[in-house]
Amino acid sequence: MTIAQATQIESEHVPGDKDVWVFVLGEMVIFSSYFFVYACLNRSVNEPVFAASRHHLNQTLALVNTLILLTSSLLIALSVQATRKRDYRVATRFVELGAGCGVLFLLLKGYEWYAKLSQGITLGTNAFFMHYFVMTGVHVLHVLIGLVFLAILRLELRTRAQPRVSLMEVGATYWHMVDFLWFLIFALLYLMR
Amino acid sequence: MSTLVSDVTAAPVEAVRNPKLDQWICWWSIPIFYNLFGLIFVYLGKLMPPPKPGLSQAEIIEFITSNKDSMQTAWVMLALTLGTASLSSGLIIEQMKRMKGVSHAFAYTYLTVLAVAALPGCLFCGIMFALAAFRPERDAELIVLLYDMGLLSFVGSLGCFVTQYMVFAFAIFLDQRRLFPRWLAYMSIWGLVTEFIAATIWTFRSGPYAWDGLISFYLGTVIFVLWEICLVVCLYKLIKHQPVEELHPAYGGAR
Amino acid sequence: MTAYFRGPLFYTWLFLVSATLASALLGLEGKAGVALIVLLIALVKCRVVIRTYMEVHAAPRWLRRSCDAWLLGNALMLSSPYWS
Amino acid sequence: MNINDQRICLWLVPIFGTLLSIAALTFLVPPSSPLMSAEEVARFYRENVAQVRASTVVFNVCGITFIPFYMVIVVQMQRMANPSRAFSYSYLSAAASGGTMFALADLGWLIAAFRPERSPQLTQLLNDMAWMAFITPVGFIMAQNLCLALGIYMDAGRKPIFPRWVAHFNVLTALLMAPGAFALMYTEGPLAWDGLLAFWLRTGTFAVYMAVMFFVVRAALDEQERSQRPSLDEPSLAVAA
Repeated sequence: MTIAQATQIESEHVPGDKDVWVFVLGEMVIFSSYFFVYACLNRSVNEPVFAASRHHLNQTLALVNTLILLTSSLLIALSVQATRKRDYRVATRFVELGAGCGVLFLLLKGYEWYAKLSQGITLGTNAFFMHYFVMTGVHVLHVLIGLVFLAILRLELRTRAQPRVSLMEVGATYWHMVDFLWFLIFALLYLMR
Repeated sequence: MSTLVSDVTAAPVEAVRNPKLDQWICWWSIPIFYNLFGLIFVYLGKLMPPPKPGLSQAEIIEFITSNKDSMQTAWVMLALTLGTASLSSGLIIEQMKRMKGVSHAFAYTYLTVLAVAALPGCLFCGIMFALAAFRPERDAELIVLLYDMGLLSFVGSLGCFVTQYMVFAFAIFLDQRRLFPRWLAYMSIWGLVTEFIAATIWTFRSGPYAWDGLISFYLGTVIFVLWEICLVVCLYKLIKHQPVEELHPAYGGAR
Repeated sequence: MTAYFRGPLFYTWLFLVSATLASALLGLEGKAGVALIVLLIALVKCRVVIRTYMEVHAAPRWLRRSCDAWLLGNALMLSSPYWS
Repeated sequence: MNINDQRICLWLVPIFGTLLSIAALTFLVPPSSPLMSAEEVARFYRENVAQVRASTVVFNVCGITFIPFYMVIVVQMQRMANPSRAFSYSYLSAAASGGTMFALADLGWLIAAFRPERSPQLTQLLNDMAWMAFITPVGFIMAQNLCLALGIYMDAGRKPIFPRWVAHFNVLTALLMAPGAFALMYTEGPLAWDGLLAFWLRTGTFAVYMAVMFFVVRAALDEQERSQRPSLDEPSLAVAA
C-alpha cells in the first residue's frame, strides 16, 4: 500500500458507522424544525413579548451550562483518543468525567426550570416560554439519551478486553451533537435579541 | 412433542409452493391497512390533518354535521378493518423472536403494547366521533366533549408508542444476528422523541405544539410514516431471506 | 492523563471557551444588530465541534457536505428574521 | 444465554417508577373526594390546571413502561418447570388489559384538564370516569399475581425460579388490592375511591409490590446468569428436549 493510498483511506473514514450518521443528521434536521418554528414562524422573535420574557432568563446559568457541555465534549473526544492509544483506564476515566459534566448540566437545568416554575412561569405562560420549555426540554431529553450512550461506552471499556474504537466513536458522535445543538439553543433563546 | 413433530413431517413437502405464505399475508396486511387507514382518517373521517383544537362550539358542531355521512362510513370501516393492524404486529413479533441473544421479553412487550395501542390510540377515537355523528343534535357541550375525547385519544395516546419504540430500538441493538439494520433502531429513537414532544398537545390549543401543530402533528407524522416505510422494507427483506430451515418441518423446515 | 491536555483537542476547547465568553459578553450588551454576530459565533462553534471533535474533517465528502449544508441552511433560516 | 435485555426491562422500573411516583404523589395524594360537587371539581381543575396536566402527562407518556418488566416475569414464568406455559400467557394477557385500562383512565384526567372551562357536570363525569377506571379494574393485576403464584407453586424444578414466599406474597397482595373494585359503588367510607381500603391500601400495596418484585426478579435474573440454565425460549433447545 502506498502512502497516497493510505492517506486516501484515512480521509474516507466515517467516524463511528454510517448508521449513527443517519441518526445524527436526522436529529440535526429535526432540531432545525424546532428552530424554524421559533425563529421564522409568524416572525415572532421580533415581538415585544419575546424581548420582555427574555429578561426573565438566567443568562449566567446558561453560560455556565454551555461551558460545562463544552468541557464534557472535550473529555469525550479525549476518551476516544485514549481508546485509540489503548489507554483504556484513562479512557474510562474521561467517559466518567464527561458523563459527570452531563449530569451537572441536567442538575443546573433542573434548578433553572424549578426557579421558573416557582415564579409561576410555565409552558403556557406565553409564546416565548412555550418555545423555551419545549426547546430546552427536547434538549434535556437528548442529554438523557446521550448519557445512555455514555453508559454503554463505559460498559464497553470496562468489560471488553479489546474495546471497539468504532463504538466509542458512535457514542462520541452523538454526544458532540448534543453539545453543539445546545450552542444554537443558547444563542437563540438567551443571547440574540 | 417429538411424536407430534414426526407426524407432521409425514406430510408431503413438495406440495408446499410458498412456505412463507403466512408471513407474506401478514406483510401485505400492512400496505392494505395503511391504505384503509388513509381512506378512513384522511378522506372520509377528515381527522388527518386534524381540525383545529381552538374551534368554537358552533364550528365543532358544523364540522360534525357537515361530515356526518362520510364520517359514519369511516367509523364503520374502521370497526370492520382495524383488526388488520394485529396482523402486522404478528409478523413483527415473529421476526423479533428470530433474534439471537435476546429473550422474548422484548417481543412480548411489543405484542402487549400494540394490543393496548389499538384501543385508546385508534378505535376509541372512531367510537367517540361515531357517537358525535350519531346524534349531532345532542347538547353542544357534549359534542365538544366527544370531539375532545376523540382527537385527544387519537393524537395523545403516547405511552404505548414510547414503550414500543424503546423496546424495538433496544432489541435491534442487542440482537446478535443483526436481523434489522441499526439505522432502524436509531429511527425508532426519533420516533421516541416525537412521542415525548407530542405531550405538549395537552397544554396548547393553537400554535406549532397544539394537536394540529407543525411540530406535534406534522413532524411526528412525517417521522412515523418514514419509520413505517423503512420497517416495511426491512420486513420484506427479512421474510425473503429467512432460511426455509427455520420454518415448520411440514413446510420444508428443520425446526 | 494530563498529557492528553496538550493536544489540538485542548486548543480547540480553549477556542470554543473564548468564543462562548465573547458571544455571552455581546449578548449581555443587548444592542440591536449584535444578534447576527452572536448567531455567527454559534454557527462557527458548531462547525468547529463537527470538524474536530466529531472528526468530520477526515470524513468522506458526502458527510462533510451534508454537515456544511445543514449549517448553511440554519444560518439562512435563523438570520432571516433580522434581515429587514 | 445473554440476559442484558431482561436487565434493561428490569431497570426501567426504578427509572420510570420514580417519575411516576413523583407524578402520583403530587396529583393522586391526597386523592380528591368523590363527594365533591360538580362545581368543586370544576374549580379544582381550573385552579390546578398546570399541576394536573404535568402529573397526568407523565402518566400518559411513562405509564406503559412497566409492561417490559411484566414481560420479564412472563419470560421467567416460562423457565419454570410447569406442565405448560399456559399461566405465562394468561399473565401476559392480563397485563395487556390492565395497561389499557390505565391508559383510558389517564385520558379522563387529561381531557378534563384540557378544557377546564367545560360545563362542571362534564368535568365531574370525566373525573369520575378517570378515578373509577384507575382504581377499580383490580381484576387484571389480581389475575397476574395469582397466575404467577400458581406458577411458582407448581414449579417442579429442583431449583425453583422464584422462592416459595414470593407465591404467598403474590396471593396476599392480590387480596389486599381486591377492595379497589368496590369504589364503583361507594362515594364515602373506606371503600370509596379516596378511602382507606380502596385507595390507600390498594395503591400502597401496588407500590410495595412493584418494589419487592423488582428485587425478586433481579435475584432471579442473577440466578439465571449464574446457572445458565437453558431457557425454553430457544426453539432449538425446545425441540431437542
